[in-house]
Amino acid sequence: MGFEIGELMVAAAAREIRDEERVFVGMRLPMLAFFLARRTHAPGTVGIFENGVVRDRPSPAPLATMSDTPNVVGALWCGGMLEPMSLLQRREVDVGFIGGAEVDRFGNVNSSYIGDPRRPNVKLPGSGGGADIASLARRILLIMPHDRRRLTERVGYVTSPGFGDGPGWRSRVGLPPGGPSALITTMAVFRFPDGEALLESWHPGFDADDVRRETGWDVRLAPGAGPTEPPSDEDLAVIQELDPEGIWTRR
Amino acid sequence: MGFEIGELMVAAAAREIRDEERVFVGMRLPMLAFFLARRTHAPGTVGIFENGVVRDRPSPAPLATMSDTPNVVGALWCGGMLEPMSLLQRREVDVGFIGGAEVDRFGNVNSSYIGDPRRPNVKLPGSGGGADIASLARRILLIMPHDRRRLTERVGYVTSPGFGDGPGWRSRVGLPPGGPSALITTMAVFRFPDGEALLESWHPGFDADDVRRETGWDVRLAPGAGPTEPPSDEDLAVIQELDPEGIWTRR
Amino acid sequence: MSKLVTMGEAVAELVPDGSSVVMGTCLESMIPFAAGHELIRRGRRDLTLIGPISDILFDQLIGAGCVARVEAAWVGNVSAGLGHGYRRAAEQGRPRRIEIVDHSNLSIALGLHAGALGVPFLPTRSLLGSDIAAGSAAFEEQRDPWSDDRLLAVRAIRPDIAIVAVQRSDEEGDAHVWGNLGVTHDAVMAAERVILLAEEIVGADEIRSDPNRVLVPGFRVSAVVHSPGACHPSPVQGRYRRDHDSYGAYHEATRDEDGFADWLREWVLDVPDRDAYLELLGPRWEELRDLHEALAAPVDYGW
Amino acid sequence: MSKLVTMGEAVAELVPDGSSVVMGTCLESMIPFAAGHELIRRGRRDLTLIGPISDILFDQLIGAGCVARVEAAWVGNVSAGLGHGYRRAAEQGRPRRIEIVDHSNLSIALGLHAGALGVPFLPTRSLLGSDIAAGSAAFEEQRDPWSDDRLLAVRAIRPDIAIVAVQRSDEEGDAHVWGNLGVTHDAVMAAERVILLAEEIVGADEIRSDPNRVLVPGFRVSAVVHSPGACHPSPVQGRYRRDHDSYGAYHEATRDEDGFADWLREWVLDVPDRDAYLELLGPRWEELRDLHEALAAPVDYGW
Repeated sequence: MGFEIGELMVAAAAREIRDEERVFVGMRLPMLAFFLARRTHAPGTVGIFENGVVRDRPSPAPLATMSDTPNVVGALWCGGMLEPMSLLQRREVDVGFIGGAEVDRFGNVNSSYIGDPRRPNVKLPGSGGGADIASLARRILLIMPHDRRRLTERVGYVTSPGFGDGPGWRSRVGLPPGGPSALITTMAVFRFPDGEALLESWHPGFDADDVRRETGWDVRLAPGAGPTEPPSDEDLAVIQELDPEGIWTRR
Repeated sequence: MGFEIGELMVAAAAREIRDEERVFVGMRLPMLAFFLARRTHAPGTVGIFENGVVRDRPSPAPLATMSDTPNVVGALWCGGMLEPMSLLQRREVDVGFIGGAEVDRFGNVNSSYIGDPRRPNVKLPGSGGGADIASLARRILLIMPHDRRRLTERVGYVTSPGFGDGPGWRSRVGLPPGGPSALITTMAVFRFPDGEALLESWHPGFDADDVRRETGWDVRLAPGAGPTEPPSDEDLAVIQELDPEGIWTRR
Repeated sequence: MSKLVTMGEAVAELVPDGSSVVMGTCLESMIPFAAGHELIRRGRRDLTLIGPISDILFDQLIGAGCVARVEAAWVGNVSAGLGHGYRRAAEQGRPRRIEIVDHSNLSIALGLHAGALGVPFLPTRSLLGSDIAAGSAAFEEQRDPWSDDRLLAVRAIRPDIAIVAVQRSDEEGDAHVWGNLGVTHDAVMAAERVILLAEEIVGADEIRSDPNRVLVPGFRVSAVVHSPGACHPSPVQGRYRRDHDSYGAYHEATRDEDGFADWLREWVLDVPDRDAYLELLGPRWEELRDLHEALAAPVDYGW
Repeated sequence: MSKLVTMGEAVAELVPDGSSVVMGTCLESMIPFAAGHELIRRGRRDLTLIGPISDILFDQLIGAGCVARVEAAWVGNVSAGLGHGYRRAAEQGRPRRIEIVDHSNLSIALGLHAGALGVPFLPTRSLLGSDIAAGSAAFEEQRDPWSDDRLLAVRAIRPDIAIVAVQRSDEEGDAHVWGNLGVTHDAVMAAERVILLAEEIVGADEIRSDPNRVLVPGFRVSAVVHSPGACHPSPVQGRYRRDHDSYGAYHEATRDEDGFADWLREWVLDVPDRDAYLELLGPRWEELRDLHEALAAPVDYGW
């Protein structure tokens, strides 16, 4: 296998972005996926950062955070946080990326508390913009390490709402349509055709049973499930250009 | 009389401004009053224009509107309209100026319609920011030409609320405390100690009966009513410096 | 991808009859008169005009019969007071009846801000007890869920189109604007489509050198019109001063309908485009552009 | 009238025990670490910290025992993930219990925006169905009076004090700031008092030359501290880069309470002021300030 799992995840995430889309970009793998999409099949996409930066070109130097000085240079727009968030709330953001500590079968994400919130076993950092992206983007992409404790039947705390307890939940609580369209992990890709995660593909080196073993819910296969499409040579060349030292894709 | 009524009105209005106050400044006489106060007894005042300009020095050239190019130059701050309006709504504006076509005994102002609003005899330009200033400033100063048809028992349409129908009305409808503290006309000055206009002073050349004749409500005198204090020599010198061609004070 | 078009193309394609249009968003400055005149020349009908203080632009469009409805805080002539075109329409229904939705400056700013934020309303403490709010479909009384205080909900305003002027833009609609901005930012964010009238077209790198000064991400802009002088007689900071005399002359000329018709022919209908308009101004146009320089202190976005 | 004071004076006079303080308003940049360290040195107690993403500043204050309550969207270490100080307080009540009011980035932005606008709440469509809103005193479900849609009212946040960094300020608190601004503008408008940490003090005319870039009218500013390097290890556009290694080193050093105490002594308690702190950084500080220039295009406010 001439690539790392991180590179495969970036390529898989990039394929989820369509041309001309407005993408709420996080750091690390999502940012690479955004710029990979732009360089390949989606030259008209624009990236939006919640700190107030909108840009379409990679920054002149690598970023550790979205507020690093190079991210402002050459930006299309720069201002406050309410403007990018308003784009979300106006439903002008097509796709947003979310990570988290736990995700469940309905794509709900916990990034707040493990255990009882009043006396948590682990206090996680919290939502940041994740809950807003999950509430308001037209669709979201979940990016997570694959681990049985992280992919759980039901999260103990819903920080970022997915499909709640299943079909109809979002509109019942007042959320606009949206929710996860894919969960891309270090082992596999899931889809949510009816609000519930179905296994669509497994990455090289794994099979469906491996995924089942490492997933906290009863895994069901999507129609036509099979191996994940590997990154193309072009994908890899661009990723290596965007992340020359492999900080994010190869550590 | 070594001065014009316009100059006297400016001096009278300037005396209403205390040091360090934040003043919502209109054009013409109110703007002159603001800069006169700053130059004399109130050097720490700041002027706020609703188009998004905050300034403390006179502009480098005379203004016909608050958005003329000289008003931006040397400003302390310049941006959008919501910020000055938010200062009002946060109750950080001490005093604002309002004009209008009609005012009544309780300081309510009409600048919208004469006659039935559905088929008006006269369609006036409307509120602009007047209704907001009247709603939200800690106190307001009304500046009007004195005319029996303009100073009327009850306005037909309340654009900018004063004291409504009397004491208690503002809090009953949900408005914060405030309302007119003075009505300065071309003939006289009225005060509103209990929400109702009392004649405090009449300008040189007029007496209380003249004012009564030209006022549409039954004029009552404030305790100690007498002639309006004329502008000082210093006032006149500053006004003539601010309005050298007498465009606003002498036409 | 360049969005550069002519004024005629922009208006023809993006502002059909019946559109709701927000203009005059900076208040008395940067009013897009050139676009208004093009709307008149093309005979647009049944427009809804939205804006805080439109100065005489709205009066002209109303007088020319383009307008069915006005949502504004103030319509008139800032130099002269009343607007004759507006008065004739409101008082006599001539050339046609118009519907008037009264606002204050704050309420129209909040309506557009609600549209920009993507929420159906915003609350305010203003206008309680004002007849502006009474019985208007633009407002609803409500209560603060915490204190039970009375508030007024201002309904979101989402114009079909915003037409705004900028000092400089690149071809994709990334633009710099400076001076007093009024409700420009929210208008552009709230509107479904945006037309920029640019005094100058510059390279993308010039705009990107100062991203804090960019009005709005270019993807919200539908068309860019290179139209120097588009705002005359209103001023553009750093480009030209306000032409006060024009406002007085318009006021005098349009006191009656015949006068309005003559004014319209001379300054709009018989004028093919903005270049011809500026020529008509003669040496005055040169004088208005003779400005005192006032450069902003340098800023380094060093990284 | 000059508002220039030392950091010690500003903190002593304007931030008593029990204050609610908004900091970290630009997100990962321009975090006022120097002010946070002064709060720690002065032994401030029972503070409420307010901010979207505070990076390790909030973690430090919590670990030092200064904090009773946190209202934030995210508290941790942006480079390393979890913040040990925050975890120890939330999980074990060490060095003391803290109350946590969870927000999202949008909800804390709206809370401050409501404070800035002077209204008791703002509505949002976000967080419906999130446990962040469930049972929290910061939110109330409500309905749109027009469509009857469900909405969430976010309660206004009005901090006692905002501490924000700016690139340059005059002595009266009229200041220029550039780069990504996060919730800075609303925080400064919503707070009762404002302390500016200025990288540079300049003349009033320099600020007034570009009034569109002024953060806030100076009358809302209570104190100006001339404090170059106040934001290290976070970056300041045009002044210095982010010191990524500092975040990793803090993460490693503070894994247990003894390590935290050692770190605090070395970098805060035994360091009299910011100059001494920058000296402690050694040649690294020079390197972080070695930037690529990126000048903004000139702007003429000509009149």
